[in-house]
Amino acid sequence: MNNSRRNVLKKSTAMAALLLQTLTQCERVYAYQQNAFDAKTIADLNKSLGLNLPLESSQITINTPEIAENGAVVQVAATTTLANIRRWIFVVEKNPVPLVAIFNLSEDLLPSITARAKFAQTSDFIAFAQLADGRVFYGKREVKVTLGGCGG
Amino acid sequence: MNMVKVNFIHLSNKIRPWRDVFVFFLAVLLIGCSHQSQTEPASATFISNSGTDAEYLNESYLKLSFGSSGIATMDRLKQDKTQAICSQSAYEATRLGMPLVTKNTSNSDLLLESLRETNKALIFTPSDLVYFGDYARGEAIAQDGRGKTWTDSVDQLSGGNCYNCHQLSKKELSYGTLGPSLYGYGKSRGVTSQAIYDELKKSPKESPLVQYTWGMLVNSKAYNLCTVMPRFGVAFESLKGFDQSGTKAILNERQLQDLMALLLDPNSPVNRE
Amino acid sequence: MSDPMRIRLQSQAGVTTVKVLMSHEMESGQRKGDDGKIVPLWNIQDVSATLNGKVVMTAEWGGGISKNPFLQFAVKGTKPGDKISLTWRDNRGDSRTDEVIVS
Amino acid sequence: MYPTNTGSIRSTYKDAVLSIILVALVGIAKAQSGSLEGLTSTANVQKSEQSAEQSTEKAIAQYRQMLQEANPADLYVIKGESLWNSARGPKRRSLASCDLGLGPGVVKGAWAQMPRYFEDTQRVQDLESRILFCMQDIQGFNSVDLVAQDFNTPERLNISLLAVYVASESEGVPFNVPMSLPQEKEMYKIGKKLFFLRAGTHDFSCSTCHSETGRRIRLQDLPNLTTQDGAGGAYGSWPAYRISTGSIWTMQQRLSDCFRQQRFPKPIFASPATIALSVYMGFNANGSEASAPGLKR
Repeated sequence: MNNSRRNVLKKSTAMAALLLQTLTQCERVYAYQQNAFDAKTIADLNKSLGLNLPLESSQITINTPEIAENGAVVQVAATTTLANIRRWIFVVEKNPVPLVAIFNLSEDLLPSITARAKFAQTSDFIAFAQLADGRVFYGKREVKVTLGGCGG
Repeated sequence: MNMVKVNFIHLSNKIRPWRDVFVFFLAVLLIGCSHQSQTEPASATFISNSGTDAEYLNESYLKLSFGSSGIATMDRLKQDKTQAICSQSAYEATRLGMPLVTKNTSNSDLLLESLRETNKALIFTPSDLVYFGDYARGEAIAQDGRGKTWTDSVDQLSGGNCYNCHQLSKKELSYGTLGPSLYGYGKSRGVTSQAIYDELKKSPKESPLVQYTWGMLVNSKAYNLCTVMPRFGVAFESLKGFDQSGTKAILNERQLQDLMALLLDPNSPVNRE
Repeated sequence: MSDPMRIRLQSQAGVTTVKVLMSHEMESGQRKGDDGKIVPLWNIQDVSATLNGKVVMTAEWGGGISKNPFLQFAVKGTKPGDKISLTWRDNRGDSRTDEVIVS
Repeated sequence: MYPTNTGSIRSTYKDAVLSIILVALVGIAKAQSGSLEGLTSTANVQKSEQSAEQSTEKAIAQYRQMLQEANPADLYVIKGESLWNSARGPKRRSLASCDLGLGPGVVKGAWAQMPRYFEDTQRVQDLESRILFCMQDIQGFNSVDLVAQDFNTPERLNISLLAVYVASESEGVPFNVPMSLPQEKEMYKIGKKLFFLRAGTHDFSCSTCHSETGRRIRLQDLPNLTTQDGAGGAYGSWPAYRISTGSIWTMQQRLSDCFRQQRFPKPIFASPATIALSVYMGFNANGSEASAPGLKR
């Protein structure tokens, strides 16, 4: 247990360093993590992003609609009172590609991000928050996707 | 799609062959307007076929504005008497708008009664007196809102559109409110056990509930002449006296039986918690 | 080639809220077209925001972001006259940059 | 069984006569279904349904409100504005001199007074048919070809972009659709008649869904287009961005798809019937503020 936690920390710190490097070098901003967007499950996604054992946190607030009348556009927002967040990872659990977006935040940003995601079906929306020290927490909320219109 | 190519745009200060046609057309409309007849045209006429009376939305106007597309042909705009009388009464009932032309009200109770009878006569009895099918299939039909539009094909089975207007189960949140809730339809009408349901299946002719439910599905207009609910079991074009080769009702017999099961089977989502 | 973004700013006490709409199809790579074939993935992959030339946010997006994407974030320590710039680049190599001035 | 129009009867002479018809209709319905309705005890069921319904509606309202903050339609308004000012068509001219009713080149507030009668074409025109006219007259486009095309062809999509731009320039302006000329009155009457025309395989008319307040189809609220509020909110919010198609739909396209689902034949683009319906809705909306571009499911 301790061992694995240390590993996580090590990995995460390494990643935080990488992230900082990215943020300071404009030219190298585009380092698209294709394998994370290839992941079909949360487990695979966490593996590819190095997010082992994230903990659910009440300090993360998710703002999503309870019901979406069209899954094509659902506004999703996350904010947190956790200090020093450096990264938001937005995930729609039941989508064929669960990873929706990764946002890397500098210290100049408030810890809130709003975006709009596609929901293939009723699913949890999960927002992972990665802190400067590498720790990862998450919050989640279900969005029910309904059928609208005349169905014709 | 065999739409007519029509020019609705008229250039000023140029030679415009269309303009003359249009001015004539407009004149026709205006004449139609100024001569507001005080007498009702032939009863149950909403669209005039005289082609001159704009007040009665003449057929040539519709021909100028609509075109056959796929299975949705211009024949669809020809009304049967039920459609015509119900168009007229709704038209006259609106509060907002322009002053209404006073109508001769020869649409007597007798006429309404006879139209209702006409519709009642179209309620058929299912073959071998089988009124009930499978509620799971019924649920799928209730969810399905497709069929009969210009983007649908002629041999495609139509859906029932039920959830568009009715609540039917607890689980489906996306339901309309144009019609009353049908959640608990069978249960609240006494079909509380499999035994009672089996009894209905055994002697459907003796059950007013079965006869009424079947009748509403096949031809709702037999009960409430101007209800917004379609006549699901009636190939009603035949009423209108023009050829409709291959015309089918919205739902076939088996689909109607499946909807009966959806409404009355105690195990269906309609009658479960 | 690419259509302009629509960027709206709201500033209060040195914090500027940035609301961006981007014009993009965002094909998920999951959808079947009219011909029954899968419409290939076509999405914005990278987004970055700068304040007076300094990167304040970067993002990586997949096909799960909705068509005509919306993004909102808030930058601290802004003052009138500051320049906020946004850039996106998609998987076909198209890109677009638009900038606005904090008022 | 079903709601009828009894709620809207006034005690004028003609309506009194009409009420006889309606009472007869309701009476027939009651006589037929009354005994079976007696079997029901739905009061409790209905109470719990109501609260479930309310919470669903609240959740949907929340969903919509979140999206309303930033309407993708704005992206298309920008495109439409640049199209309006671009030299295009065989004559390589812009639409800057197009007269939308308030004089050549006046876009601001013009849509709030449309449809209206135009002297130069001697007909009542709605937003799209007027744009079509300007495209032919000023830019040299062939309107007959454009009418025959689908909504999704490039130049027809351009008409939608132009329409959403023009409409957006009336945002917040109260509708004042003119109704003084005989041609305008005529179109109103025809539009109203069409609105109530029940036909087709399903017996549907526009009024089937749009003549009562507070109803919905599936989860969509249905505007009552016979009232100022209903017509103002609905007519006044198209052209709109449709989430389901990810594109701008104009009122012409909205009407076309309504007719499709009504199981009617296909309305011809910019045809007299479609304009007449817009006259009916537009005049009913008078006094309400234009809110286009809207955001729709």
